[in-house]
Amino acid sequence: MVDLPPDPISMTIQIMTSPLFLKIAIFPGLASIGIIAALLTWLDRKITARVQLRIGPQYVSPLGGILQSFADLIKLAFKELIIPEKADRFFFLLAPIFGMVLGAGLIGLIPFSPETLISNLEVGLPVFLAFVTLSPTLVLLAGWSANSKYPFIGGLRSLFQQTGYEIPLWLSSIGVVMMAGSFNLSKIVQAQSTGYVLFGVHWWFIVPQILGAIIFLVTSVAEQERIPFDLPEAEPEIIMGWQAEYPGFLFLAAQGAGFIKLYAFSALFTTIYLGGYLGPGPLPPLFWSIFKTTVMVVVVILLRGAFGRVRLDQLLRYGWTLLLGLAIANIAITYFLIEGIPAI
Amino acid sequence: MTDPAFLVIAAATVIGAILAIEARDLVYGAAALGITFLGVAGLFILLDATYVAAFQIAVYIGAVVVLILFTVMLVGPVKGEAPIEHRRTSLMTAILVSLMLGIGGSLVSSNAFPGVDACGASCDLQLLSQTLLLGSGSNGGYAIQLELLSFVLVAAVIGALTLAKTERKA
Amino acid sequence: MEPLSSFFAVSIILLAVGLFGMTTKRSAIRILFSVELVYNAANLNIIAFSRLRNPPLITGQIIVLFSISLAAMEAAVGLAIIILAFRLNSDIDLRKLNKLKG
Amino acid sequence: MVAEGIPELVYYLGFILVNTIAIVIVLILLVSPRDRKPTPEKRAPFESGQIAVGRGRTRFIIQYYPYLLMFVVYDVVSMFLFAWALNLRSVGAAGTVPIFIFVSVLLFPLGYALKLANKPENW
Repeated sequence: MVDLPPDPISMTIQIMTSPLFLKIAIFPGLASIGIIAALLTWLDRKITARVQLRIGPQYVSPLGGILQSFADLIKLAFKELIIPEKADRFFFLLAPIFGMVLGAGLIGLIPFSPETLISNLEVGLPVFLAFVTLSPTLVLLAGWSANSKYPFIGGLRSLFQQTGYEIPLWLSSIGVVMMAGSFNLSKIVQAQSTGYVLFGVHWWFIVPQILGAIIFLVTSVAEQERIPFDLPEAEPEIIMGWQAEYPGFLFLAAQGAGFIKLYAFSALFTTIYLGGYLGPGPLPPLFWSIFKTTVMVVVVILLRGAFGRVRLDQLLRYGWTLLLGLAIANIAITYFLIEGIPAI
Repeated sequence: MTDPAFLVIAAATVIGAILAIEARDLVYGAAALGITFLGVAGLFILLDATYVAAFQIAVYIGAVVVLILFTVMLVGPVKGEAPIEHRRTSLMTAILVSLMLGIGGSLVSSNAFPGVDACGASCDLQLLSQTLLLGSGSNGGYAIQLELLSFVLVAAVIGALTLAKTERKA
Repeated sequence: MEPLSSFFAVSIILLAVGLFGMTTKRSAIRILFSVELVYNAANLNIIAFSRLRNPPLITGQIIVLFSISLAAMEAAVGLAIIILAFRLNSDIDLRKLNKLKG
Repeated sequence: MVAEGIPELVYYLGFILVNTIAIVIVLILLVSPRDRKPTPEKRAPFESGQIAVGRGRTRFIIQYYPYLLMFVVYDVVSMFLFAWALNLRSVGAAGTVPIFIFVSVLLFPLGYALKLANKPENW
């Protein structure tokens, strides 16, 4: 018997409709990441405008200019790509693209529902945080490659800021690992349905880990370089910092990477503190995870309207004294919550 | 049968190592070194040591590569390294390297070591911290070594800080 | 699955490249790169040998955790020395750092 | 039979690979027409609209170098803490004491680093 050669068209259809391919290509994978980054750009501009008593984008489409960022995308894509003289072309082009890939890679670890996840790694949380550690390297290389003064200052600021706030971020998420007893993000969500009991009710980890959650939120805003921690791209001081020399599409890539990071950190906060896809009522799990992620995104955007910018020395001193001390205190509190206070 | 994942990761590791030594610009060298570290982390994963791989990514690529890049950028462009002068050194190195490669080749060709079986539940992550802190069986754990490590870290950091700061002229 | 000898081969190549760099390069940073490569070769070898038994020896993984920590600190001290040398000599070519020579 | 978690990892690496390819293709498709012979004025660095003077990679910040060193140390510390936290319930107090000593010993260099970094005349 001779094996028939597989029909290429039917095989393609079979691959294209397989659940894994759909997940990678549509949700939570590529297509949704691109669209969500564009929508978050619009949401960011709109909410900030409302906070500052402005209107914000309104002309493109009847729905409050919701298509504004797509119009910007087309505009920026057709701008001329000017690479400055003496710039290091390889790293100049690579850094924003790789930043986007890194952000999208973070999304691949988040469980949006029991089925809607790309990878269920047993070491999910450390891998997420280890990937976040790569981003100061990229920003430093981007600032260095432009061979211009303001981008280089921005890159160095970003290096000190992101490395300094990395440590409280890790230490605050250790509290979650202690309560859940697992690194796997799906198992952490599951642990919240049967986890911490107070007054006869199961609580999400934000209740026993409230201190850790606050530290996590503050440090994740610093990792995303948003106001009040946007020193590496401070517009009035160093004119967008490490992004100053980027032309057209590369600027879009650098900005988009920032918004993908906002999305990924909000989704991670939802997953480890707010019970992920768990929720009351008959609504599907996917609804709950998207709803909570949106709430977190709005909270982070509102911070931008509410605060000013700190100085670099203040930022680093707060990070290495106050936040680090609180994170260690949080670990101690969590230890006593789990093990009980030892009798002396 | 060679695993294609292994081939890709091993090739990236070796090419990164060669570039790290031979790239003209030190910044490129540091980036290539980062690729080597990432490749070694991938090989750890293929050997079922996932936590060690995460440790490698966090410490080597997150911290060491950043520190190296910082120093390279501080030092600035090096004025072109002079070629090797001592013929004896290069000859010695060539002999050494070819010897190593010969051993490596014979290792691969002979099936001295069997393929690794997947370890399943015995590669449990929990086992790692259990063994690290409490030990297993006759082994008493690594608590003493952990404390010694902390003293080494303290000594190294204070030494590095004292070296790098400038003395104010009185 | 991949035979362990392939992993040993990668480790040996890393070691050879590292030794080559250490003996032939003059820039201090380049030599530091070589040292890191040799560290990585050793770590890879330890992990591969710990897989020789089934179930694997977890001790091998723990030794590598310590080894990585020590390598990180070695890099920190080495880079501090390089910064100092650059301040004093404005050069990091090891053959020009000969002020102690009588 | 492969170990649990390995196929997941292959999916994940595949996902990152697909991402890279997709973003690069989008970039190539969208990349705009280039000026073949840009004038020197066009290629000059922007530098907030002023004429660039001197080398581009100056203005180095070294005052916060101690924080960078502390990052290396605390990276190691937090990875060991992760290993401890994973298995807290079975390790118990006997395993917590060494970790506690480990962390508290490493608070001393942090104090020294803070003291150095807050004095600009040291750098």
